Amino acid sequence: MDDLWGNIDYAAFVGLFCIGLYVVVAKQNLIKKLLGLNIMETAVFAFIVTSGMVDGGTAPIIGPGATGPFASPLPHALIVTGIVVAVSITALALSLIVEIYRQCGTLEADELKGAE
Amino acid sequence: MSHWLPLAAFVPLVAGALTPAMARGRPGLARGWALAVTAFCTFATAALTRRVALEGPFSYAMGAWAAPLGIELRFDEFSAASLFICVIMLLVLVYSGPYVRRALPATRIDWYYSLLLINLGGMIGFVITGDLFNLFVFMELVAVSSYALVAVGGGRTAALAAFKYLVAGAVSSVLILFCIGVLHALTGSLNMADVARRLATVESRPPVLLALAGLTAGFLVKAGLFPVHVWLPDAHAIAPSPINAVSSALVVKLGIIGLLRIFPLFAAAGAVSLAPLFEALAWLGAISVLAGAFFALFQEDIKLMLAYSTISNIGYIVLGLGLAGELALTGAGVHILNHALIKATLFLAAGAMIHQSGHRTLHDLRGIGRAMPWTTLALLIGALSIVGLPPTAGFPGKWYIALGALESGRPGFAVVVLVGALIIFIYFARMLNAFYFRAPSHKEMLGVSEAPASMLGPVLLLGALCVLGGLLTHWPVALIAPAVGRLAGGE
Amino acid sequence: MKKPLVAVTLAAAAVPMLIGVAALPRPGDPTAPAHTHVAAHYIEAGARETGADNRVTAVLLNYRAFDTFGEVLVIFAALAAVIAVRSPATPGGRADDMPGPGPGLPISPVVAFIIRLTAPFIALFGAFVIFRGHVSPGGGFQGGVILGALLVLLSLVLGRGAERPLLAVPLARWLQAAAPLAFTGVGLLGLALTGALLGYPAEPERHALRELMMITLDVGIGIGGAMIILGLFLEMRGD
Amino acid sequence: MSFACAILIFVLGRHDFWRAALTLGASTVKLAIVLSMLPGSLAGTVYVYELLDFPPGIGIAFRADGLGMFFALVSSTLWVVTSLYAIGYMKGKHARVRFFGFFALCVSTTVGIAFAENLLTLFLFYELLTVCTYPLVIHDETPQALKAGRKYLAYTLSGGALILLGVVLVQHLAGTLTLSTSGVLSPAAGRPALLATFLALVAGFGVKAAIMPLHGWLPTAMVAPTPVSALLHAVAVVKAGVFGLLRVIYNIFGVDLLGLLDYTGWLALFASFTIIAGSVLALAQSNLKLRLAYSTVSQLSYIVLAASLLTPLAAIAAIAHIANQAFAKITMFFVAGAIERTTGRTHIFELAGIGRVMPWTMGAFTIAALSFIGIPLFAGFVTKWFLSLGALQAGAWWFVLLMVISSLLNAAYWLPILYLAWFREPRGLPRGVHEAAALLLVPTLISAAYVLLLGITSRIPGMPFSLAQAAVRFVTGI
Amino acid sequence: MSQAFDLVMLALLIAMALAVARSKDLLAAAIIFSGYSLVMCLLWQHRGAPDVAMTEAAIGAGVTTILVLLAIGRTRRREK
Repeated sequence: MDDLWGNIDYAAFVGLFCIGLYVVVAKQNLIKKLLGLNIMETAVFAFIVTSGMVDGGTAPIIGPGATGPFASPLPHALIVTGIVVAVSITALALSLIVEIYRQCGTLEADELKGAE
Repeated sequence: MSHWLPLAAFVPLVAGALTPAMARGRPGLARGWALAVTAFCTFATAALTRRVALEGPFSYAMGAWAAPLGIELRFDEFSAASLFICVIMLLVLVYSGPYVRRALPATRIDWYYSLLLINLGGMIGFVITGDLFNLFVFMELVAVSSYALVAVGGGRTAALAAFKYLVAGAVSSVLILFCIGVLHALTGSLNMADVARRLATVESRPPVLLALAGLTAGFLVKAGLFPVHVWLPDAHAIAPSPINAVSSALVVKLGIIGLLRIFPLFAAAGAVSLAPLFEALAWLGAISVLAGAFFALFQEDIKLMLAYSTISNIGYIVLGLGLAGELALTGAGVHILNHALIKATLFLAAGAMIHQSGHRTLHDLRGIGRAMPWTTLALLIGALSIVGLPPTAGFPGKWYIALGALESGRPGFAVVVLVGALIIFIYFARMLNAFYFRAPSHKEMLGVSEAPASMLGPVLLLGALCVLGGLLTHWPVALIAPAVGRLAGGE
Repeated sequence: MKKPLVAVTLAAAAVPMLIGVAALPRPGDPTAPAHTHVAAHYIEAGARETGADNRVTAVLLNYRAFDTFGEVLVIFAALAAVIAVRSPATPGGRADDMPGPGPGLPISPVVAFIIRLTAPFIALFGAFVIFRGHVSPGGGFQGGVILGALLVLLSLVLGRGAERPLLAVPLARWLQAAAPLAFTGVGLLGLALTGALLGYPAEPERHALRELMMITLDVGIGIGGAMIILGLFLEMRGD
Repeated sequence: MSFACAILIFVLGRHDFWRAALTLGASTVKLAIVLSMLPGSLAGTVYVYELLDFPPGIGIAFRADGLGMFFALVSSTLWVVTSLYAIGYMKGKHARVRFFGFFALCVSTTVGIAFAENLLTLFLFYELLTVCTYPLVIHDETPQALKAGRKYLAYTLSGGALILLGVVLVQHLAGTLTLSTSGVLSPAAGRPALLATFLALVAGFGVKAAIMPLHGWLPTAMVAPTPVSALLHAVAVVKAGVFGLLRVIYNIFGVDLLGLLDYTGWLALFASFTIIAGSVLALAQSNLKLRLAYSTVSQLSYIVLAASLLTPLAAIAAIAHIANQAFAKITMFFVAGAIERTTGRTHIFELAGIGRVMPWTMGAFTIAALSFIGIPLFAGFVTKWFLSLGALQAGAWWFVLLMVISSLLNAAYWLPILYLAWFREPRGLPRGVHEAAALLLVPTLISAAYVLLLGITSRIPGMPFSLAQAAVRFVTGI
Repeated sequence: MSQAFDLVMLALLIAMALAVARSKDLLAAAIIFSGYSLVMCLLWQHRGAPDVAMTEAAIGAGVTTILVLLAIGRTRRREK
């Protein structure tokens, strides 16, 4: 338990991840599911960014004369990429949602199952 | 350094991005362009495969940055799957010509080819990369283009099927990314070989276990194994037929190749043992073999039937991985390649039937064997292969997996392999019955004409490859033998 | 899904994850592997090896440029996907069968005025973010998104059709592919100069060239990003 | 060889004449090829031909040893005869291209089975045979035929799966699949594993060999056209099952190992039960073809029984009976088909006096029936004689008793037919019914002549019986 | 200060995520999600990741929200 308290940040992100997962699996509305997916994604991003944090560190922008410690740039670069991937998926999902609504007139997964 | 390696992934991706700009409103040009690019990739991957056969695995440092700093591309024996990917994609492109002309609005065709090329580039990148995060990026590239291609044909449920696929795929991707993050936090590296080395000294067990379990679960969802397969049947049955061939033959295999990539990471890790995981995989695979085949029995829609058979065959491969002996792994490896050929044959042939006749259930398609003899012949060969009748391509995989089950002293799994094959035989017998021996349900069925040459050609060629793939089994077996040895020896 | 199943799924996810992350190195611990291995090299030698003060940019455009290449294609694929899955425009007007409220977020005249007023400054800021990416926070993507947001805002303010000249299609499609094009140019140049795809010349006398190559990538990503964001927006709005 | 012919048939088959010529030509050429190999084979040469190295270590390879030669000879001889008959029988029926195409395929797979060098090749052709016969069984495409086809597939495919399991087990235990005279398995593998292998292989091949209780498909499959029934029962399918069993007993396990293991006692028990029960069931049938079918079930078990005795004399009986039963049974089927085609009658009670109208046809039937009963000078007697000797050699006197009972039962169900046909007045036959058409009659007579020949010439060297003896030498090394 | 600030931020994030999950009004959920993204930005900025924060502000809070709003505009606003 001490470990978990020491890593309370990580625990919080796991919490966010699970809230997102809950929305994805338990909510019927497709847009809601998508928001849940985004919550999961940001939770993971936050987790990875945090793993690059360093005590008393600053941003890894190291001009002449800057002094450390610096946060690790690698997770940051990954997450910039990750965010772009996430928005791509969101955009595609939204256009699918619009299509589904146009064809079926509803966005509730349980009603769609009947409409299939 | 051989530049074929990065270019094999780089070229189709750039070409995919340029397709809409170059070939705006000119479907013929878009197709020609895509064909040319894919032909280039086929050539490149063939050269690479030849090299790996002669010299063993080799690497390429992107941007000349040595391994842990930059991204390492690594072409090993399993990467030879890229050659199969290219060949099948080439045939799918040839086949797509007449298909999309009827099935898609003209304004979408260039985007369709663009997405296919991006899909191709993503798959090649996925199998050749030696870097965990790069693997994730290519996985997403494949995923985004696949989601879209599933829905590209339109139709009432296509968007819904694609959305389901997207949610399942995205959740698994997030999980995989999370685990990559855990591995990075543990080792500070993303290069696979480097991570494997550094994991050996990591002492705390729970995170390593978490990463292993999470990655495995994530890739199993991508592969469409039984309990987590729910997205697969719809996505594979509703999409346009050429896309079925790509997604069922190739895209789901990436989940398996992902597994093959991550196991070596943990092989040297002192903190975890892979044995319980393999045990679980064997059971999951066996269940999937039977469940997939069982569900397939009850499908009337020919494409749904094929989709469930994919679940069953993925089960075979996972079973082979789980048994983890040298023979079983050989079986799994060979089946990854051969199932791609078989499933592409089946989906393209079925697609040609649906395209020509406008019907898609077994009942409606009765008597089509007489109207489209060549297509049905190819379908027949594919069916015999998927059952695993020697000497077709489906046989060696099952043979080695069954031997592997005995080798590891678990004959029960060998029985599963055979029972699965038997069930598959039953539903393909149903299919052939309908095509050849039942009186047509629709009078006009006998007037249906054979598919146009550019659809028939790929179908027949793939049918021939199904037989050749079986006859020339020693070639892939010899090719992947070193990789299998490493994998089996590393436990 | 049934409630118990949801609970089981959540528990199956949460419990192992909590146990797992609890045993990770404490965040912020400078001796954690995440800081001592590759990252240390980036921080220590990054300026020498890439010329970028902003090490994130150094990683994005230099050490791991191939990831970034994949990333620009992902968002391009998203655009292609969105275009490919939308149903064809119905003749005689757009999406007549669409139930529900029409599109549009009504914008008050005051806001519109403010947007018009600030547009040049936003554009300047976006360009700044793109070009200064290697010495300060920012880079191609961030700047591109800012520009893209600006275009979106302008299209909202100026009304439908205002973006037409910009999207006078053949050109737009080339611009949407700007990022992969930039990568091709820079990548092949690197291949010619260093013998590795996406390599950068390291000799001191070629530092200017190296900087130019990175800025080219940034600009390409920026233009491509902005155009794709605009394209996504227009598609979603239903034009 | 006949594979190529099958393809030609599919391609050229639109023309009646070419199809007939091809079928006949190919069957004759094939017989000639097999015959040309005969002298060498008798002299002890073994022809080996490796087709390709399929999965590493296990090739698809052919080898013509004595037993294989024997089986190939029987089936290619019968192919010629059956082809001739089928051309006559199928005249004017539908889908003849498909029929003859698959017919040729069946025979080529049968020869493939005969010449298989290893168990995998054997299995491959065995499964192909299943696939090829399926279209023949359901040829009529009636719901009944389709149902029979389904049953046939269900049985044989389950059997095939079991065989594959056995093949995998053999590969695992022995490391090789090559058939050898002394067997490839050794006692070192342990009893449970050996038992599993034996069960899998025997049950698998037993399906096609129609050992009870695995015989269910056979009577149902009688809905097929008569040449197909002939093919199923006399030549290809059931004999393939029996042949597989012989291979398993002699070449995979080997006589010595089985002698150690005493599994064959159980097999013999099953076979004995089948002999009796099959005969009893045959008695109960009134449809001629069904009676023939149950008689087949019973007769096949002679072979299995003989093989499971594991003595040299019994082995001779087993192999010789492959030929004896094949020729006699095919004769009977030809007759049944000829009667059905000519008069439309299928039931035994309708056959009164038919011998007067169709003397030649019924004459052939009589020869075959007498052979089955085991009258000396006819082929069936030879089998029973050696089987009895073999049983005595094995010290199992009660099998001799079994033989006697079975002969009596045979007599009980064949003799009434003969009586009806010859000694009763024809009733209700339409006028103008005469002898069957020449194309139907000639093959019938040829095969009947063979039955006589097989019995009479059993002591003359160079004739089939001596070949069987040669085969035994090859197979068992005794 | 850092520790307290972090804890407040984390609590805020969880609260907002729960609000997104509970809200029946999709428009409200989308706006709250946008706020959630902005809080995430602040957290990252605070942890020495200005690049990521900037990207998230522009894309996560900006573009994503706008796209979701457009989609809601073309479908329906309330969840059943």
